Amino acid sequence: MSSSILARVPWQSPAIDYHAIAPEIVLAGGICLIILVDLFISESRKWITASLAGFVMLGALLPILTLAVSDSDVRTMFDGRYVVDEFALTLKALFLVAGYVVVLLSQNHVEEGDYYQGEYYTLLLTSVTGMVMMASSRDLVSIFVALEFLSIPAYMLAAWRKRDRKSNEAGVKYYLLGVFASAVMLYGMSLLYGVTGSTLLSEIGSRLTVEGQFGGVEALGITFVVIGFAFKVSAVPFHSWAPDTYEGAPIPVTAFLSVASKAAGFVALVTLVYVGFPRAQDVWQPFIWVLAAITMTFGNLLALRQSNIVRLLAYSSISQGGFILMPLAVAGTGDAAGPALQAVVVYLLVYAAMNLGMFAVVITVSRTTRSGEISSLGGLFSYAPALGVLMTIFLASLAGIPPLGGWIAKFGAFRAVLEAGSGWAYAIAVIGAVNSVVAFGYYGNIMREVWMKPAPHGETTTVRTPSSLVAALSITVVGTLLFGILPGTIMRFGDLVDLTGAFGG
Amino acid sequence: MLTTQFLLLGAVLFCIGIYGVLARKNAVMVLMSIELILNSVNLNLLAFSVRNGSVDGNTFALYIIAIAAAEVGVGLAMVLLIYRNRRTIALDELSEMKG
Amino acid sequence: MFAAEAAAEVHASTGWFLEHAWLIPIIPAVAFALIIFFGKRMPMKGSEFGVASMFASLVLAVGAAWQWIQRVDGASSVAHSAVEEGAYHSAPFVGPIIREWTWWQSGGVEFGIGQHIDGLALTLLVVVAFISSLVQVYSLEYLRGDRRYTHFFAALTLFSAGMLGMVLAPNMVQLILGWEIMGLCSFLLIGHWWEEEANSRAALKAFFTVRVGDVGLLVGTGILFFSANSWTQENLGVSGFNISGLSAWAMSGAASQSALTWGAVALFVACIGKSGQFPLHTWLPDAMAGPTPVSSLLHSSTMVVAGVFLVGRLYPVFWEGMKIGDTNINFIVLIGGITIVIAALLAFVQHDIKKVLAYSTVSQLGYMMLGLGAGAWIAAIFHIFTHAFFKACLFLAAGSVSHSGSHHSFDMKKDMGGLAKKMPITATTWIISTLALAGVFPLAGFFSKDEIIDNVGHNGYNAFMIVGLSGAFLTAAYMTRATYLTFFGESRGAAAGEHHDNHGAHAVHDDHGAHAVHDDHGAHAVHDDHGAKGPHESPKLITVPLMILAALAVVAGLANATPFGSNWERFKKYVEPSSEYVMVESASASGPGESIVVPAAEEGAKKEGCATVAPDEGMVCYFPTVSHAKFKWSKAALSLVIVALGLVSSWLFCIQYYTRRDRRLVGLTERNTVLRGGYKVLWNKYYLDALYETVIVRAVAYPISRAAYWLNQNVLDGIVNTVGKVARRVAGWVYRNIDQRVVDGAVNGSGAAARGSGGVLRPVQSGKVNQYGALLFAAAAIGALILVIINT
Amino acid sequence: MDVLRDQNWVLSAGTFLPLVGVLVMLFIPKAEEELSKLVALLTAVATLGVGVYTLTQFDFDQADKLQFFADAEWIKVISSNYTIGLDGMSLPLYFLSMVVTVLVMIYSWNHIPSPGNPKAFLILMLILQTGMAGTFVSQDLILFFVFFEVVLLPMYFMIGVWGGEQRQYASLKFFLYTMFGSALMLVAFIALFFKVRGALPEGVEASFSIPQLVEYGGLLGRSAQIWIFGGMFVGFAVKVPMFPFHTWLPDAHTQAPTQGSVILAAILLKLGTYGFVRIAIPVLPEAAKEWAPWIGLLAVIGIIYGALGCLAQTDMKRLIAFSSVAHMGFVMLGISTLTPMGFNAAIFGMVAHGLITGMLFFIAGSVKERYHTLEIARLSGMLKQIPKLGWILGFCAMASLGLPGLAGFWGEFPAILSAYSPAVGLPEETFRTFMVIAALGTVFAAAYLLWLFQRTAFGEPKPEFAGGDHGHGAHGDDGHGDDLHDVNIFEWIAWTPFLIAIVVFGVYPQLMFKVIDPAVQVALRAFGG
Repeated sequence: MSSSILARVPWQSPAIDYHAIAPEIVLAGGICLIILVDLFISESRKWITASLAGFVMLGALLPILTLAVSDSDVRTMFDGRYVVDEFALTLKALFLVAGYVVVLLSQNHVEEGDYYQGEYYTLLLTSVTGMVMMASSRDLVSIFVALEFLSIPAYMLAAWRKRDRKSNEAGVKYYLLGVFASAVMLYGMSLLYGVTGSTLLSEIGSRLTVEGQFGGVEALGITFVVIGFAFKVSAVPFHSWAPDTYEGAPIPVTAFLSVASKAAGFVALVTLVYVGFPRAQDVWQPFIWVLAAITMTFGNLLALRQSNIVRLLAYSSISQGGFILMPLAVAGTGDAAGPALQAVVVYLLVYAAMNLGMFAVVITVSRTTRSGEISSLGGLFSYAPALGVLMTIFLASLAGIPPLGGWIAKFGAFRAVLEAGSGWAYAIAVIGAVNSVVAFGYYGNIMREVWMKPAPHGETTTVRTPSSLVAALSITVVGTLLFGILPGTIMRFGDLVDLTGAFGG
Repeated sequence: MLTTQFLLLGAVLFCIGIYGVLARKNAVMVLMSIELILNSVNLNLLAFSVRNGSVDGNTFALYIIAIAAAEVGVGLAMVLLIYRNRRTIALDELSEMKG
Repeated sequence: MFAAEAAAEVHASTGWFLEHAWLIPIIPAVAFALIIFFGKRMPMKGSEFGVASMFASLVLAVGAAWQWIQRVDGASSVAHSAVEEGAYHSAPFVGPIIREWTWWQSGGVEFGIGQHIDGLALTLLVVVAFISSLVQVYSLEYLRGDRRYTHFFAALTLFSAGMLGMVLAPNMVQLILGWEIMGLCSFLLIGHWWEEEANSRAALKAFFTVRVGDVGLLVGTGILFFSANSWTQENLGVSGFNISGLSAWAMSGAASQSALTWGAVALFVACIGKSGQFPLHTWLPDAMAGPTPVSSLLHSSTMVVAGVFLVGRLYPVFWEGMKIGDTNINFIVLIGGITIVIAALLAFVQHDIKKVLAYSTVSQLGYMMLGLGAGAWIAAIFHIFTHAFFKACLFLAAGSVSHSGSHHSFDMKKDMGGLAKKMPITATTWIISTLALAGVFPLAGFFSKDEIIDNVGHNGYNAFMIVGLSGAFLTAAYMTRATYLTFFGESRGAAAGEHHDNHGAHAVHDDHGAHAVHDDHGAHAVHDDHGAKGPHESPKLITVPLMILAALAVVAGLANATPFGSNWERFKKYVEPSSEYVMVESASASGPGESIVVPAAEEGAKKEGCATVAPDEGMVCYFPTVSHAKFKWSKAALSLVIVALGLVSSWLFCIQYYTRRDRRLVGLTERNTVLRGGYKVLWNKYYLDALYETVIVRAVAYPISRAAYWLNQNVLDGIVNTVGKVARRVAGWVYRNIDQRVVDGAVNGSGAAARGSGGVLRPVQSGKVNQYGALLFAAAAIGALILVIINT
Repeated sequence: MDVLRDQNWVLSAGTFLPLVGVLVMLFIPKAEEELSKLVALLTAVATLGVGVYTLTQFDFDQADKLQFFADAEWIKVISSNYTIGLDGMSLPLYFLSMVVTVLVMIYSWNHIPSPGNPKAFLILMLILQTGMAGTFVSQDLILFFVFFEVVLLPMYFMIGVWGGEQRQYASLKFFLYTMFGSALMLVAFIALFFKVRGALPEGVEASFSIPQLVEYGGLLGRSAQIWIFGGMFVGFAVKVPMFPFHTWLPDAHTQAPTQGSVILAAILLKLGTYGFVRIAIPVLPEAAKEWAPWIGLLAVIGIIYGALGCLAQTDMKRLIAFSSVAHMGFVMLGISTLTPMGFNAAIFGMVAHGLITGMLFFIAGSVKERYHTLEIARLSGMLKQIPKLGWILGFCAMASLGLPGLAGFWGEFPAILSAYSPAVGLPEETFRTFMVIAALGTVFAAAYLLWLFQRTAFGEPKPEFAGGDHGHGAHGDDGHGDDLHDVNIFEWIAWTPFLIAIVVFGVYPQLMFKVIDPAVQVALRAFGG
């Protein structure tokens, strides 16, 4: 019988817009290239792979630019399962730049730890490829594929330091929980497919809740799917893997996970929410509301206790995730949809800049101090003023203090929420406001170490900053300042109209 | 129609899998349980695709099977890694980091 | 302004001095700046600026006064000079010379600065300028060799500037300005020798006490301004701060009684503080810690009368607010009466000659207040005039005694006595002034004080007439005692030429000598061997001012000698404002930047006095109709007898006690009991003798004086002193328990709470994969369950 | 809204010039201390030059209009523009901020607090200057907010790095307090924007521009206004600071280095009150009327409470800090009356308090430098050892307690007066009660200031410090090498302008009132001011 179904489907090969998928192609090519090169170069010249990876990332950026300037703004393939629009381009660019910065961060770290460089960068590129695909996916299948594509390499990267028990543990936890979550998500997807009869998000959107009535199965499916990505963005209570993994993984990988893969999760979430079930907001709005509230709160409270800088950043990134979720909690109510999407995109961009910058500083400093404890930052300003100021800038930005990038991100979030104007909206706005103050508790604590504490055991050797890290730092700091002082440069991204098929359109 | 029973079977498998993940300490067993969940998903998809009369479900199922294989590969590699470093694959001993 | 001139010419002459009276305070102000910046470099250490400026102001003031007299004469010659004796009279209206320039405006309100020249202002101007000049001359000698010679003259000059500025203030704001500047100078001058803890305390106390009263000034000004502003704006085109505007408003009947009453009360509180009235008088005696010239200028003759001046200046407000016209007791007379008696009684028990004078000053100020409160406006103002001369003279004499007679001591009992022979000039001037103060005919005091008492009775305040008379008796008595102790009897202590270094005042003064700037050392050496030479007459710089003042203490009274008929009542003629209705030009008369109220008097001016008939449209008046008692020798004789009684009895007692130490009378005191002591107050002098020695016995013997003294020391003084302590203690408590614990604790606490809950949450992060998974799925299941339920 | 647009570069120049200086200084090696001082000072002077130019070009006859008005696109998406302008209300504070910065720079020349590093210190000060100036000129809520926040970090570090023993606690407290306030304030701003946008007539494009919000803010419903005002109130009240949000102030002031305290007292506190007069009250008249009595109540509580706090202090600097609470109480009382008189008094009071209290903190710093302690109990006879400093202290104390003829009085007296008749619709009896209480507050002011002066300046020097002074202190020429030298040249240069200004504004307040008044009239149009 099933054979008869297959028989009934006429086969015609889909039209492929190569310009549209050029970035993915470049990345795929790059992956193969690196694998090949890695085979033939001697151990001493493995660093070539690093630069290759960097070039591949930048190379993939080129078609994105051409796409951005090209007149036809929306390109769809496989009857709407794979879409390249303004929104997708913005985030692809984000992933690529973030990936590039991570390469810069990794270079010395991986080199000195004589890890398997070629494989490392291969996996990194693969993961980035998955993200780039995620930005365009408009179909349950492609979303799932992209998700696994970016996750599986990430699992391995997390466990990269083979001899290090912590690293292993980090990998395993990340892996098991990740797989578990995606399994649950898949179950939800299957239910969704069952009730709507399609895996295409736009169709799901149009078939879900034909005038609002729907049964428990839909609710179950939606919830499970949302949970799958709530795990990716490490929203409380699906965050439990994040601190351990972040602490255990190599710091550059942590940076990558906390920025890129989190962003990917949000991209999927946004696509699902806006394209998949725009009319089912009764289900996901309250759910995301609760997630956002407890995420930012718990993240902050737990961060207050941390003494390890990386672990602290893990929790801080969790609470930041809560702030990114905040606008989505009202994304379904009237005029708020547009600003909410915009807020999320802007927040992702700014967050990438400042968080990567933060990690860059931490990596640079830890090269000298050889310690992850916050107290090891004592007196940084006195013996490395530049790094001290940079760290201050990133911290202040994370805390959302004008005129640094972070404030415009938070501002956008608040604006979106208040635009909705409902009681729940005001409630979460106030919760966010209070949290943004609490957050300064630990950011300010680090600043205090940097500025006001004496250097521990007279540690005043000047910190040597490798060129790659200098590059990374400059990129991120420029981004942070630029976004903050001239927010117009990014606020134009992520207008609702660019997200094809929103509201089942 | 039979699809309902298939769905019920899927649900049962799902629950068993969940139980396995939460209850078993042995990493390999946990992997197995996850496989159970994935297969319950496959069952669902196939049943639904029959009911909806569309091939999407089948395709989806194929993708899942393929990717699940890759996942398990990675998973087993990691379990081996753990085993090499600490001569055990009991998950409840993995608590280097907490708090 | 020229329009105004023209309007002014219509009925009354003006002149350069009148038009430019505002220069009078400017001159010392400039001098002050000069002293501050160049004083130390000048040959005479800056004192020359002060003296010169004061004389300049004096000249201007006298000139202005002269032109004012002409103005009044002119006006009255034009108008009917018929002044019917008795019940009430109404002199022709002579408009004050008001020149006001915009100082600043805020929210549509205009704050002006300028001059308001009339009889009252001129009286004070002349007095202040005159006394200041003399005192500064006196100080040249008295303060010679002092460490802060320049500072002293700077402050003294600034004080004069402030006082003069206040006196000719056309509006409340300028008045407050001068008022506060005086307070500042008083602070600086009392604390002039601030090395001594006591002096700085006294300075602080003085400023603080007065400041308490000033609350009333601010509040009262506010009340009056906002109540009167609209009326004055539309009728006179001036703001509600304008003094003549306020007067007219108060008399217009348009004012709300409550506003008037509260405003008047509030303002009077300020007067209580400034003029040392009961119960805020306690700062004045302590203020004697300052150098003697300061006491004689600020704390007797000029600054302390500022309160009296304010009442006189805004008299219509008080008249209406306190209903002076138709009651026989009110707030002002009550305070005045109490002050007279309490202060006089306290004067008996002082050892310090300056303290005696201080209490006497308080009591005399009480007389002035009593007069104003009872409607005896002119008498009270006249008393300011006369009192200034003899009281200043007394203080300067006391200073002269301590300077040359008692080696810088002010203790009558220890270091004085029998100085009359050694210091004839000082003694003479002192005695003259004493008699004047006591009110002996025909000296100045008689004409003013007797006039007050007379009018108080005449206006129906009979009870207070008694108070006034008894006050006269006490005054005579304690002044006699002071005189005797100082100049008669046998010489004691320093007066006898002994040189004892353990003396407080001496030590203080030497101290300054030691710290004197180098080039004063020579002068200082000269200065210091007075003690060695023993008592002698003071140098010219001191005696000349004394003689001038004494002379005035004799003749000043003739300026308003009621007994000799109305032609002698020049003071009344030239100073007392007319109470008749006048037509006012509207605000149209006010030129740019200046608003002038120029009443056109003659045509259509009514004969009836103000507040006796309802006003017509566009008519205002600036002064209530006060009735004047007709002078009767019988009444005068009575008070004279009382004064004589006081003098003689006190004198006899002094001889009894100080020359013949009558042992057997002492025995009497042991037998006396508390109860009997009460009514023997005025008669039993021997009883008094024994009680001088210790405070307690005296207190037992004199319940009144004891009560007064106790009240003074424990309650009032206590309050003023303890307010600070208590406040500090309360503050300490609040600060420790509320600020640092509660409010602050909330802040710190929240932080702790946050961290704590963070700790609570940590176990969630156990590090076990299965638990993580369980958490994950549990959350998922719960979430799903809830959503499924609510959505189906 | 009518504005004067000519020379619209002036304000931007005045605001951002310091940042140019910062950029230059970034390239100066840390060791070249003199050089960085010089550059910083030059920058500040140049900025002041621009300020003076602004002053000369300002059209005083149209002080009610926004002048040098510039309006550029900034964040189009959220319809927020780079809108700056200057009117009579902001001019005095704008200029004051520049003057204070220059003088503080001069003072810093030989008063860099430990642990040194003038480069960083001065850079922070320049950034502060930009933030302050920007706040006073910005005419767009978002821009205002940004500048309002910009001052936070520099002050945080200034206190935290160069401060006293408790500096870390104090700085964090300062930061958290202000941050908390401004977070709610931001929420209020955005809510205001949306509400107003809802109420706008056809064809008007919504924006964060303050003049526009002032024009249409009245359209909002009462409850909405009250809530939004509440948010702003917290934000501004913390900065002022009003009771009970004041507890950060004493710590911050006490721990901050002298320069920090001066800037804090002279300018930063004014940001809050300025927010009230510029934004909260004009935009939300209805709510202002509702809140006014409560603001007034808190104000008078602050007056008395601050005074009590002063009396309880044993530390000179802390006493001065607490006096700020009382003085800002007067300012807020004036504001709460919603009358032009009260507003004028308030703005005058801001400037006066800036000058006087700033000066007092300078003195406290110099005393600390000489005696190495600020314990009032240990200080005595200052007039004898360092007479000039002592008399300056006396002068400032007198000015601070509101002596007529000095600047302080014109902030206090009209504020008290205006409380007698508040704007129509406000409870008169209540405000008259406030008036009396406030008047009592002046007595307390006299009490604690004179008490301070008497205990520190009068009397004989304590033996521990009496060394090397034999009455020559009168000439300030004791060459005994101890720290007890009288006012030195840098202090003179830095202080003289303050002292002169205190006298000049005290003698001729019209100078400022004529600038403020027209603008205030406009701001209070909604109240029939």
